[in-house]
Amino acid sequence: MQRGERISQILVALATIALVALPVVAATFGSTYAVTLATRLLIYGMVAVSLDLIIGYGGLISFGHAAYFGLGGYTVAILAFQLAEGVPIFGYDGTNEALVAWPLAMLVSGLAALVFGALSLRTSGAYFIMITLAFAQMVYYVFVALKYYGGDDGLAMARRNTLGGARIVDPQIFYYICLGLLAAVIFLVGRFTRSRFGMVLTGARMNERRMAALGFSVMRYRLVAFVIAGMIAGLGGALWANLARFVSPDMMAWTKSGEFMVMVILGGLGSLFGPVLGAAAFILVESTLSELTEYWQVLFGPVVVLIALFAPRGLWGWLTVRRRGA
Amino acid sequence: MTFRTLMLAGAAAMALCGPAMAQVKIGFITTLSTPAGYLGEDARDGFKLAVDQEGGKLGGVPVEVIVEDDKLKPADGKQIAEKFLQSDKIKLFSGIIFSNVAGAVVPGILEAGGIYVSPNAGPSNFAGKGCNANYYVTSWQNDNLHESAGALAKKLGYKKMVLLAPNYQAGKDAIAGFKRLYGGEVIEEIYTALDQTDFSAEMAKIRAAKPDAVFQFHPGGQGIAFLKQWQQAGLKDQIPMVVAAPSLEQKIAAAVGDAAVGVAATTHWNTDLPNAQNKAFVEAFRKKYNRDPTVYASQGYDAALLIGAALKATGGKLDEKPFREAMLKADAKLVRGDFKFGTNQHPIQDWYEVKAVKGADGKVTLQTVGKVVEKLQDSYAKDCKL
Amino acid sequence: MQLLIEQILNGLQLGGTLFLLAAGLTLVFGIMGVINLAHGSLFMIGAYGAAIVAGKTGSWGLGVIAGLAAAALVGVLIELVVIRRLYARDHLYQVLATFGLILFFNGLVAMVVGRAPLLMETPKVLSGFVELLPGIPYPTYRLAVMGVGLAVALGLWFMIARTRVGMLIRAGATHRDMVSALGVDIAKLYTFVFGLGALLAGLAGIVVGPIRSVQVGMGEQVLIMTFVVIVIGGIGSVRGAFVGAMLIGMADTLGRAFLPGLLKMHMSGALADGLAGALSSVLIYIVMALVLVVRPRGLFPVGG
Amino acid sequence: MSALHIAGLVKRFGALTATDDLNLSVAENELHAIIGPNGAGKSTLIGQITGEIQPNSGTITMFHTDVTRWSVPQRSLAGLARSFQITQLCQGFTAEDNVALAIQARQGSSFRFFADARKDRRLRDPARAALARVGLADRADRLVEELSHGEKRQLEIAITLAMTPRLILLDEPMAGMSHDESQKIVALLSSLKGTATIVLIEHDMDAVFALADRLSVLVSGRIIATGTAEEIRVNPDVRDAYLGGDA
Repeated sequence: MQRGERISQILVALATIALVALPVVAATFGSTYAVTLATRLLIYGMVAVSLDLIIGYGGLISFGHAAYFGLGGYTVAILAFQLAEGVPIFGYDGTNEALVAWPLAMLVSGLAALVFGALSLRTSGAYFIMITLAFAQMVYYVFVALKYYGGDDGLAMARRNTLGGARIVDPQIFYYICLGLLAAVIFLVGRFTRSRFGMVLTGARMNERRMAALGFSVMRYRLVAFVIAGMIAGLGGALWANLARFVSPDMMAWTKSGEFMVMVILGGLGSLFGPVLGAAAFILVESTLSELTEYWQVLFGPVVVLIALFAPRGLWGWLTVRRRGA
Repeated sequence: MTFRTLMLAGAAAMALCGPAMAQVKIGFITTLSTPAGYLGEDARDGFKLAVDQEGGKLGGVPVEVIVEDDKLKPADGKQIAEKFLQSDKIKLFSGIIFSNVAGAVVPGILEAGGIYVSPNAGPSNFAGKGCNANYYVTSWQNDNLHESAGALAKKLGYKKMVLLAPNYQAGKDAIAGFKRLYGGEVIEEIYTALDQTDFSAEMAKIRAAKPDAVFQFHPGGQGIAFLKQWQQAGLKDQIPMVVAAPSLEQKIAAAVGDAAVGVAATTHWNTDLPNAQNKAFVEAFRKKYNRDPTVYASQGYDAALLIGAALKATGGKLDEKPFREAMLKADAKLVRGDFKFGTNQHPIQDWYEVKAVKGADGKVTLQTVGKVVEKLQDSYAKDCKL
Repeated sequence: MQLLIEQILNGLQLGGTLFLLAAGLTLVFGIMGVINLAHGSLFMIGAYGAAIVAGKTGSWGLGVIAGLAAAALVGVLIELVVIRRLYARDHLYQVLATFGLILFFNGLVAMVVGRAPLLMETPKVLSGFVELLPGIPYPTYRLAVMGVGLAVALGLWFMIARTRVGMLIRAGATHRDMVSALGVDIAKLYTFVFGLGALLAGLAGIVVGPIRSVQVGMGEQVLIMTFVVIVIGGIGSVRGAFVGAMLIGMADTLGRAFLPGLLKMHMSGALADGLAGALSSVLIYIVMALVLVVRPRGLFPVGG
Repeated sequence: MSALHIAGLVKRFGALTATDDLNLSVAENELHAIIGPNGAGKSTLIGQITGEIQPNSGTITMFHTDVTRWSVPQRSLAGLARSFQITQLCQGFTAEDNVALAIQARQGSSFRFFADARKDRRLRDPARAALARVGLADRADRLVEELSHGEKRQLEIAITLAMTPRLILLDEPMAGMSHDESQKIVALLSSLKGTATIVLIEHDMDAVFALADRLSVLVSGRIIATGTAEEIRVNPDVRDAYLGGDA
C-alpha cells in the first residue's frame, strides 16, 4: 500500500507538470492540435471522474451518464442561442457569460440527476443499469425531437462563452481553464470520498445490508452522490459545448454512456486519478485505431473485451499496485 | 503491455504523417461505420476512382486523399477536422455524408481558412444567409431532393397525398421541401421515430386515409424496412409511392428486390444516364470495385472532378480568390450531365424520374424515365450575399 | 373501429417479434446472470447467415438452417472465449465486454460481407394476405411471425417446465452447487443455455429479415427495446418477457397510431406533431420507468 | 417495562406460514435466548424484528414505540443493534473502518463532505476501544478480507457494541467459532448483562443455558414456551417438539 501510494504521488506530480507544460511545449513545436486534443482529454477526464464517484466508489452502475453531460452542454448552448435570437426563455434573456451559464448547466444536470436518481435508486443491480439507460434515452429522444434547437442536427454556438466579461478564444487559455476546473473536481471528489459521506457511500457498495443495520439510509447518500456526479458531468458538458461550440443529441447517446464507462474501467474503478488516464488512453487508442484502418472496430472491440476480462484494476491499478507474486 | 504497445504503434503512425509534402492533401471525413457506412464508402470510392484514373492526381496536381470515419457523430467529425487542420495542415476538405456532421464540422473548417467541397450533405443553414465563399456543394441542396419529388407527384397527377418522414430535422425539411413544388392537398403528415423499424401502425393509418399516393422519406435501412413492409401490407398495388433519391437508390433497390418495383423516385443521376462520361464512369467503377455504383459514388466522383478542374486552373494553389474563380466555372464534364453553380455555390441541375424495374436476371435496378425538373435551384440562394 | 382492431393486431405482431428477441436474452440473464449486450449481434448474424445462404441457393429453408447454425455457433464460441469468464463478475464488466463484442461484430461483418444492406425476400408461401376481418387484409408473413413467437413461448415453457434439461436449468439458476453435486457439468449446461439464447436471437434475426433491413448495426436498433421488455417483465422470467413484449408492442404501436390525433384535438398541429413525435419515441421508456417505480424488480420477479 | 414486545405476528410466503401468530415479550436489560430447531422460522423472525421483512399482520413494539412499519435504519437509530449469522462486513475496509462506521452512524448525519473521516479522532478512538474490548486491538488496521473467520465474528460483535445499543439482537454469534473463541464471547456477553437488553439466537446450548435469564422456544413459527432455563429443560412440550424432533 505504502509503495503504491508513493508511486501514485509521483505519477500525479509528473502528470501535473506535463499537463501544465503541455501548451508551452506544443507552442514551441507549433502544434495547436495537441492543445485542442488535450483539452478534450481533460473534459472527458472530468466526466469520467464524476462517473467513477458513483460507479467506482458508490457501486451504482449508471448506464445513462451521457444524459447529464448532454444536458449541461445544451444548457450553455441554449442560453447563448436565446441571447443571440433575442428570445427570452422562461422569462430569461439567456446569457453568454460562463460565470452564469456554467453553474446553470450544473444546476440543470443536477436537477435531472435528482429526479432520475430518486426514481432509479428504488431499483438495484441490472434493473438500475437499465432504468438509468432508459432515462437517458428519454432525454436523448426529446432533444432529437426539439426542432427549435436543431433537433438531430444539433445546435451551434456562434462563439465561446465569456468569462467575467473577457473572451476566451485562445485555445491555451481555455485549456488552462479546463485544467484548473479538472484539478478542482479531482480535489473535491477526493475529499468527498475520504469524508464521512464517502465512507458511507463506499461502505454501502461493499455491504448495503450492514450499512442499513448500522442506521444509514443508504439511498439518500447514494442520491446525493448521483446528483454530485450529474452536476460535474453537466460542467463537463458545458466545457465541451464551449470547446466544440456545438452540441447535438449525439452527446447523450447510449453509446456515449458506454464510452464513459469504458474510460472509467480502463483507468481504474475508484482510483480518483485513474479515470483521467482512462479517458486519455481511450481517446488515443480509438483515434489511433481509426487512423490505422477504417475497420477500426474489429480491433477496438477486442481491446474493450480484454480490458473487461483482464484489467479489473485498470491502468492506474496496473501502474501503482504490484500484485503479490508477480 | 497491450496498451503500451498500442500507444507506441499509434505514436509511430502519427509521426509518419507529420511533414507536409508538395502535393495537395484532401481531408475526406466521411461515415464508414454504423448502418449508414455504405454511403460514405461509396462516396469515398467514387472520389478515389477519379484520383486513381489520373494516376494519383486531380487536374494534373498530385493529391493525397486522407480518409477518416466520422462514425456519424458530429463531435468525432469535428475532432478529425481539427486534427487535419492543425496537425496535418490540410486546407481542402470533402466527404461528409450527413447534415448533422456537416453542421458541426464545416464552420470550424471555414473559420480556419479551409475550403469545403460537399459531395453529399447540403443543409439549408449554409445555403442562404449562412453561405460562404469557401463552401461548395456539388451534390444538391437538401431541399432539392424533395422538391423534385414534389414536382414528380404533381406531374403524375396525384391530388391528395399522405407524407411521411422521421421526426428529426432532415425529415421535417423533407416534408417542407416536398410541399414546395407539389401544390396538391396533403391529407396527413406522419412523423415516424428515429430508429423506428416497424411501420405497421403508420401503414394502417395510410390505408384508412385512402390517398392518391404517398411520399415517404426514410433513408438507408429505415427505407428498406418501409418498402418491404409496404409490399407485405398489400399497399404496393393499391397506393402509388413517390420518393426522393435517398429513399430509393441503387443499393436500396437491390436490397429490397420486388418490393421496390414500380416505385417512382427522383434523382439527379442514375446508372443509365446516356452521356459518355457516365458510361465510362460506371464501367470503370464496376471494374475496379466489382459492384454497381450508387448515386453517392457518382457524387464522390463528380466532386473530385470539380476539384480537379479548379486545381488545374490554379496549378494546385488553394488561395481563396483564384480557387473560387476556377471552381465556380465548374469546367468539368460531370457524370450527371449539365451542371452549374448558383450564386450560393450550390448546384443548378436537372432532376430525373426513375422507376425500379426487375431485369431478366431477377435483379431490381433503377431505370430513368425522363426529366422532371430542369435547372432546379434551391430557394435559399436569394438570401445569399456572395 | 376497424382501424383500432388492425392496430391492436399490429401491436401483437410487434410484441411477437420483441418476444423472440427477449426470450433468449432473459434466459441467459436468468440462468447465468449475464447481461449480454451482444445479443443484438447474434440477431444480426442470424439474419446475415439466412440472407446470404438464401440468396445464394434460392432456398428459404436452407437459409433458415444456415442462419440458426451461424447464430448458435457464434454464440457457443463467444461463450467459450469470453462470456464464461464473466459469470462471477460484476454486471459492469459484463456490460463492458459485450459492448466490445458489439463493436467487433459490426466491424467484422462490414469487413467480410460489406456495408451494403442485403436482400432478403419474403418466402413465396407467406407473401400473400389473409382477410381476418372484412376490409382488413393482414399480411400472412406477419401472422406467421406471431405464430413463431407463440410457438417459441410454448416450446420454452415446455422445455423449462417439463424436461430434464429444463429441470437442470431451473436448478442451475438457483442452486449451482446442487446441480454440480448431481454430477452435471455446469459449464456444459451454461454453454448449452447460452447457445440456446444465441439460437433464439438468430431466429429473431431470420424472422425479421424480410420485414426490416438486413444490415450492419441492425441489432442495436432493437437491442435497447429488448432490454426494456425484459426489464419490465422481470429479468430472467420467460413469462415476464412474453407479457413485457406484448405490453411494449402495444404501447409503441398504439402510441404511434393514436397519440398525434389525440394531441391534435387539444393543441395546434405543429406543436402536436412535435410533441407526439417525442412522446411516442419515449413512451416505452415511460412505461418502463412507471413499472419499475411501482415494481422495482419487474412484473414477474425471479428468485429471492 | 418491556424492551421488545411482539404481538400476533404473522408472515406468510405463499402457502408457507413462516411466522404464525407469534407473541414474545422481552424485559428491559434481560438476556433472552430464542432457541428452536432448523426451519422453525428464526431467520424470518429476526428479519421482522430488524425491519428487513415486513409482517403480514401483528405489531412489533420497542421501548413502547410501535416500530412495525419502520425501516431498518430507523430501528437501528432507535437503539436496535444486531449481529448477523453470516458475517456482514465491508470487506474492502479495515476492521477499524468497520467499527468507525458504526460510531459514525450514532453521531448524526453523515452529510459531511470535507474532513478526512480516517483522521477523525471522534470516530477512531471509540472504534479502537470497541476493538480492544473484543480482543482485536492488534488487528485494527487489517482489511476484513485478511481476518480469520473467528476474528470476523468478533468484529461483528465489536460493531454491535460500538452502536451503543439499548436492544441487541445476536444471531448465532458463536457459529463456527472454536471452543476458546466461544468462551471469550460468553465472557463478554456475561459482562454486558444488565447494561442492555439482549436477544440471543444461538445453537450452542451450553452457552444459552449459561447466559440466558429466560428462554423462548420457537417451533413452526410459534413460541411454544417461555421461561427460565430450568423451566424449559423440564417442559414436556419442548422435549416433545424440540428435542424429540431433533433426534
